[in-house]
Amino acid sequence: MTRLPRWADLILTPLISLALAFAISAVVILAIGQDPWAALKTMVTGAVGSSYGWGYTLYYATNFIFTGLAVAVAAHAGLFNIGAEGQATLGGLGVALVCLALPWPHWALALPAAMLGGALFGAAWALIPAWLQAKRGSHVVITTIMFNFIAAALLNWVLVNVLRPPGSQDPATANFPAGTHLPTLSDMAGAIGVQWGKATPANVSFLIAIAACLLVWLLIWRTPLGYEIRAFGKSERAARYAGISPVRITVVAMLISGALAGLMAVNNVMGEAGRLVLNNVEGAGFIGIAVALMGRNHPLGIFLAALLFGFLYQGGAELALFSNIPRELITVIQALVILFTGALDNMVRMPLERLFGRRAG
Amino acid sequence: MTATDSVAGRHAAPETASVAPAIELRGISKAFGPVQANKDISMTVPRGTIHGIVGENGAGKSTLMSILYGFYRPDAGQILIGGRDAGITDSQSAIRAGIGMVFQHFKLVPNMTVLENVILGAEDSALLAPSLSRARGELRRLAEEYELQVDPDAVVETLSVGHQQRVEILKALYRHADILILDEPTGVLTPAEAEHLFRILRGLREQGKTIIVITHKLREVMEITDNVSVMRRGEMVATVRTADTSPEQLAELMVGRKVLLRVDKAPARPGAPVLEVVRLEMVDRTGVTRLRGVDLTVRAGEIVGIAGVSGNGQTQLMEILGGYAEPGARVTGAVRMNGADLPLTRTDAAARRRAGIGNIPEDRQVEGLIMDFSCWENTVFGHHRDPEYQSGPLMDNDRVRQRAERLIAQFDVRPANCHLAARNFSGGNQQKIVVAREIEEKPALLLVGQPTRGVDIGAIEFIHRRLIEMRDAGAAILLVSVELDEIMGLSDRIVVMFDGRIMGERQPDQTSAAELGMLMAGVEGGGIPPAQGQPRAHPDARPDLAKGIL
Amino acid sequence: AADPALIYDLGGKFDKSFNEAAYAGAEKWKAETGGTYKELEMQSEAQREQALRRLAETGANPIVMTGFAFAEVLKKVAPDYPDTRFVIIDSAVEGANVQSNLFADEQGSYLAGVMAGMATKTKTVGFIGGMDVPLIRNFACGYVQGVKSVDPAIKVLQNMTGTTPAAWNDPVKGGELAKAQKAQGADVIYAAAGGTGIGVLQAAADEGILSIGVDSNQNHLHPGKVLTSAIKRVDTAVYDAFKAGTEVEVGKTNIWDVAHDGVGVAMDDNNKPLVSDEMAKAVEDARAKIASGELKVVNYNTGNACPVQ
Amino acid sequence: MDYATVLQILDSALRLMTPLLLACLAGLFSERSGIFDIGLEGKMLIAAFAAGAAGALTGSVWLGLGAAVLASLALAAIHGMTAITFRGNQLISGVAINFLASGLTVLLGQSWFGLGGRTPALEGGARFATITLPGAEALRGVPVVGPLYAEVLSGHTLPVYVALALVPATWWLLYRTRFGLRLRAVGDNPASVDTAGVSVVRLRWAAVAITGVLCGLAGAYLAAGLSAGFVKEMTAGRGYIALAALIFANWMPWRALGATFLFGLMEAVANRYPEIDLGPVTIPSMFMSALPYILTVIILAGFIGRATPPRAGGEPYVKER
Ligand SMILES: Nc1ncnc2c1ncn2[C@@H]1O[C@H](COP(=O)(O)OP(=O)(O)OP(=O)(O)O)[C@@H](O)[C@H]1O
Ligand SMILES: Nc1ncnc2c1ncn2[C@@H]1O[C@H](COP(=O)(O)OP(=O)(O)OP(=O)(O)O)[C@@H](O)[C@H]1O
Ligand SMILES: [Mg+2]
Ligand SMILES: [Mg+2]
Repeated sequence: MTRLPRWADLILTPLISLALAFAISAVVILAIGQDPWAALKTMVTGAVGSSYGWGYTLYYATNFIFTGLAVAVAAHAGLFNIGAEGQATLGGLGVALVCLALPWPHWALALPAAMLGGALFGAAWALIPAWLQAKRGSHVVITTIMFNFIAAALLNWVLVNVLRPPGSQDPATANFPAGTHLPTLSDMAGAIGVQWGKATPANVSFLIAIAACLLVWLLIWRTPLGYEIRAFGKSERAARYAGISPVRITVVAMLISGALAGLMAVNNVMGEAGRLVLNNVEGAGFIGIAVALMGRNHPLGIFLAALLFGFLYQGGAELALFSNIPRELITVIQALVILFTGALDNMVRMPLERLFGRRAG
Repeated sequence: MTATDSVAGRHAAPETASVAPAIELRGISKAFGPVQANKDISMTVPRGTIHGIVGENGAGKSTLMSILYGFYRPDAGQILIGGRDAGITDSQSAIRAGIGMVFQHFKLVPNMTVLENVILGAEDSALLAPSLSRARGELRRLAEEYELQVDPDAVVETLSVGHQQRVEILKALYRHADILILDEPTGVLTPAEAEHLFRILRGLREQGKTIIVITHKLREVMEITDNVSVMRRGEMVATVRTADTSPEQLAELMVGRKVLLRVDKAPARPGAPVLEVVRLEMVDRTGVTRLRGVDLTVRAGEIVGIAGVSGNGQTQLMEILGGYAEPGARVTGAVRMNGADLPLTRTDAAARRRAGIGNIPEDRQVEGLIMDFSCWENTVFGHHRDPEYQSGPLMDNDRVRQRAERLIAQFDVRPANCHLAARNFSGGNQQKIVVAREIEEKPALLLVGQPTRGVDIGAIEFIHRRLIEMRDAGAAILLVSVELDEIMGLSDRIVVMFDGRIMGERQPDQTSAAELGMLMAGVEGGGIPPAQGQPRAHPDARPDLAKGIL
Repeated sequence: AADPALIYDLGGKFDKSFNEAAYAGAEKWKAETGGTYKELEMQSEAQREQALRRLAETGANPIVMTGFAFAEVLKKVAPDYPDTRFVIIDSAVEGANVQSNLFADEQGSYLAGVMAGMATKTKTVGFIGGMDVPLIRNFACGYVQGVKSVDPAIKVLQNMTGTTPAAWNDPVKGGELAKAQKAQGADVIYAAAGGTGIGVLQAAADEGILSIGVDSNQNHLHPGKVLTSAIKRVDTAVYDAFKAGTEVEVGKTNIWDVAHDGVGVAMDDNNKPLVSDEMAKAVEDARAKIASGELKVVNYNTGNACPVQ
Repeated sequence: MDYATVLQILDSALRLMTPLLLACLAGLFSERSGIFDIGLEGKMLIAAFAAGAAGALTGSVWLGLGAAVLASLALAAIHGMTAITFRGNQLISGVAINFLASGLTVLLGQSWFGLGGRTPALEGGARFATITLPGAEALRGVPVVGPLYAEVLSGHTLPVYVALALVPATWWLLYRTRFGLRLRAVGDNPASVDTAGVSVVRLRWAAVAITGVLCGLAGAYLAAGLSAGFVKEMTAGRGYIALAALIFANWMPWRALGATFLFGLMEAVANRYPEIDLGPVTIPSMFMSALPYILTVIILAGFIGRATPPRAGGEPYVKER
């Protein structure tokens, strides 16, 4: 088989796939009688045309970095974790419990504790599917889907029956104490004397997400555990031969994956809402799949892809605000991006290989 | 004058028969991406003959036959059946042209019955019932005519490989095949089963059918074929009459140079027992008993060879010793390493490595290597947790790479580029990477499974020499191979396994392939004394080959 | 002048119910004044804050939002935009630039209960709520009080559709619940369930029993088969706010009760054949008594419990 | 619990089972051919939308059904293209299809009807009519069996009966016909089919197409049978439940009936008893609504029976690497 040059494999293929996805999205916009060019302009100015737009774009991107990393770590172990959604949901619960447990004096104290809470709960939610996959061979794809539903029901029950303040109509927790409020990126810019944005939810979690990218990169490509995860992901038989326990790697990889998904809650629950509401994950777990696919499971790729999806999300919100195009357009674009970059990869790759093959010889 | 030159110009059909040849291939070429599997191949097979095809692994034999069967489409070339262009574009048209093929890896649906497998694709009508009853009668007839008995209602996965092969042959005959292609049919058979197969093939030839057999075993070629074609690196280098050639000449043709068909080694000087296996039993997760009380000792400085048809428990034995038995299996008995008991439950291949057990696995591509990892990453596979490759919590990749480069040079791995992914090396070089890794760790006990499967003769020589060197340096080596010749050439002691039991132990210089073959088939005590051998003039009676590696 | 803005809650603009009533109010203002307004539909809980901020940023004023779920977010956002006026419906939020609107849902439901109690022949009526929250329990509670005022022996079957916002939008489940209640003998079913209620009304019409709509006048959905609708003048609230524009009164809470025509039951041509004179009179009596304070309908939220079941 | 309640629950279970059963059988065809399909949800959703839209525009349930089947087939074609033609990842393709349906239905619905993704309510001929089975009224009086026949079996819409009839039909097709033999073979070992001279690609396309048709019917039933019109996300996870039922059923038709009936029954019971009061504890409604998912996990854990999927399932058939 003609192997594509590395750059073509890593950059050209996803870019062409992306272009195809956007081209078809434009057709969809035309089909509903709208102007794709105007839509694009709205999205671009809304998402990256102002510090306000950036604030939201980066906020969404932070969510997607966490879930994208979560999906990627599992993917390196050959596990398709569709459950980042549920794990992030539970992570939210963990963060909320930590934030509500104590009258935190300062966010710098609350943040590590909340991170731990979110990561633990997210990991715990990944544990059962992981264990079932490792021990009983239950397909992790199906079990994690089921666990998404169960997580939604569980959160619902907790919010309605346990954490809802008396008299409140809202299935939501009380507001977190002031000591848990994370500094936003604009606060931080302000602290170093730069006027940047205001009242946007992008917060210090964005830096944590970047750190997570770095750590995941180290984990996967520089540690023995990462070596084992990748080896197991390529061949379970070979892993066993090498003394890599499939049970251990499946469980560990899913725990790390779940923990990363759970960490997302630091951004959306602690950093943005300041309380735990229903459906706070907003599908970020599913977007994580697309992000990981587009980013080729590499932290740098994930970071870039998360920015793209953050842009789509924020641009989509602006679109809903300033045009007659419903927000669901974004769902369609996401679907097309997932389809072309993830599933129809070969459609782009095959002709490219032929092209490069001809050039090579 | 090279061997190739000596047979050049013999491409012409060995017999100029008045009737058109059954098969004529003209200028067949086929590339898989950059791999040119077949290059401008022409070949003629006269009607009613058995035609052998030999060649090293990867020479393109299977590809050529798959093209004949319409499974692959050739990039160029023409296929004539009975003198006419048969228009073979897919398997459907090949079947219509009267061609049947038994693939190296059977193409059966494991959870369907024999009957269903036979009619698949050759049903008479949209409803199954009539086809099934017709096939039942037809199978009965074929069974009687060709000694092809098999229970039509048995589910295929419950059949032995020998019977599965019969199903494949029946499939072809049911479709009225006049031309039958068999790809390495004896690799998985006991000598007795192989003998049975040859009887069937001769019977088919009597009926005027044309048969092509791909094989690696030169003695089989000598035994049953009328003509033989030799392939090398995608090209057809010669077609000769079997009666006019010899195994040595065929080997030369295959490799392109003279080959040494024997292993030179000094007598062993066994020391203290390193590995002791006591009454080892194993029941796998599906409840099948795989090992039935295996007793075995391997001493320092000796090579113990385990002969046996694959599937008789050797794999399970090696996996248990290596610490990676299939999860869910029940293992009892004892395994001692230098006198200390090794745990049998909660096994862990890493712990076994730390205990000094090295392991060259049976299947390098599925077990021994991660095909997508670079060569250098593969050179620490299984040893990646050794403290010497760590720096702090991270892996010391520079160090691993330096070591990999040294190993590549030492073991002559080609291409000498440690950054290439394992899958980009040929089979022989992949095996060298595994051997280098395991030998380099200087284990006290080395488990070796099928070390030369799919490896060319040059590499075989190299690997064999390394194993003997290790033995001479005092390592204990347990060798599993389905190649009797390899077992006989390398081992200091030979044990034969059948159905999870040790059938007996023999000294290599006091036994024969025939005797081992009987033991491998489960005949207690080996039956025939070595001196008598097989009644027919069997190639293994020749001393050079009995100790050889082909 | 700045355009007003309207944000709908999760059920969506066209839920034929609560949100649609708000939409109707805005459209009425638009038709009368020829003005334009911005509108936004919520897709998820987490978007609320962004929606509020974005609208405030773009200078919309006043910003009207439907649904109690905005309360918490509004508390946070309102102080950041002191020049913008916010109007929230179905919740009370304190703030110098916030106007709150509460509806006496229990009173409208009481009237609907009176009609149901009089219309039932099987002495069994049903209630199907949307999401299980105190707001909806208040609807149920008022309804039960009304039914029991006719005859304490009448049985009231109660089901909630769910506990997530999806419960506002599940007509299939609504239909099945209605069929289940019918099988248990109910012949009048009150649906306070947003979009889910459409399924309830549909199933009731299919099964040949009566239903009661909610929030908007839903009598026309199945003429002659919807007994009445417990309407809630969200449209008026929105209309008033839009009309007042940037001068909308803030720092106060409007109570929309029977006395202020904030809640009531819908009487029109569609349900005329179903409403006997006697029934009409009973409803009118109850209405008057509640308005005058003579009859006190218990609000579920005051004690977090309902006096009758 | 009295008999009338039991009947009512069974009646409701039968209705709620129908979309699950249709989707489950749809998945059975695809997965038996070796193509995993987690896009059942999306296909059902777009079919429901098409049925709602076409039904509302034309007033004919048959045109609605036709549109539903076509829409579902279109998504099935995308899946076939990725899984068969371009040998892509079938799971990812399924995820994408679910997203696509979820977005497109609202996008198109909003632009055509302006009802926020909802379609106008279907009335009269735009909905499936209920069918009274012969003798239902006459037999009603017969004790025990009579009401069972008249109330539970009779009085459903066409898709319910079609779904029930499809169970034996699928069994027959799978185990008694040439097509079925080949379909089972191609899911377990496509190479066996290929070397037998039968086109793997054609077989798999046929299976994927059948999946499309059945999902179309399931979606149409949701919009024009169970309810009267399309509402966004109205499939509400039924595609996933159908998938779980398929695993539970071990990819066999009769067991699919059992599994989907069980899930239908659970939903019916949860509707009827949103909270189950067990004296000291009350099982909350959230638990009841999550029960199918919990049960699926338990089933998958092998406590009830180990599932063995078609061996070649999920893997593209690649001849030349
Ligand atoms: N499907 C395929 N895709 C890509 N390359 C292939 C494929 N099949 C065979 N090859 C390559 O073509 C070459 C010839 O392979 P082939 O299987 O014909 O050899 P062979 O002579 O039958 O070997 P063996 O003795 O191992 O059976 C090898 O290099 C092999 O790797
Ligand atoms: N399936 C494949 N895909 C891509 N490349 C392949 C494939 N199989 C073989 N090759 C390439 O083709 C070349 C020849 O491989 P092959 O296995 O035929 O070697 P070989 O002749 O058997 O050599 P050796 O004796 O070392 O085993 C190798 O360099 C390998 O990289
Ligand atoms: Mg071969
Ligand atoms: Mg080779």
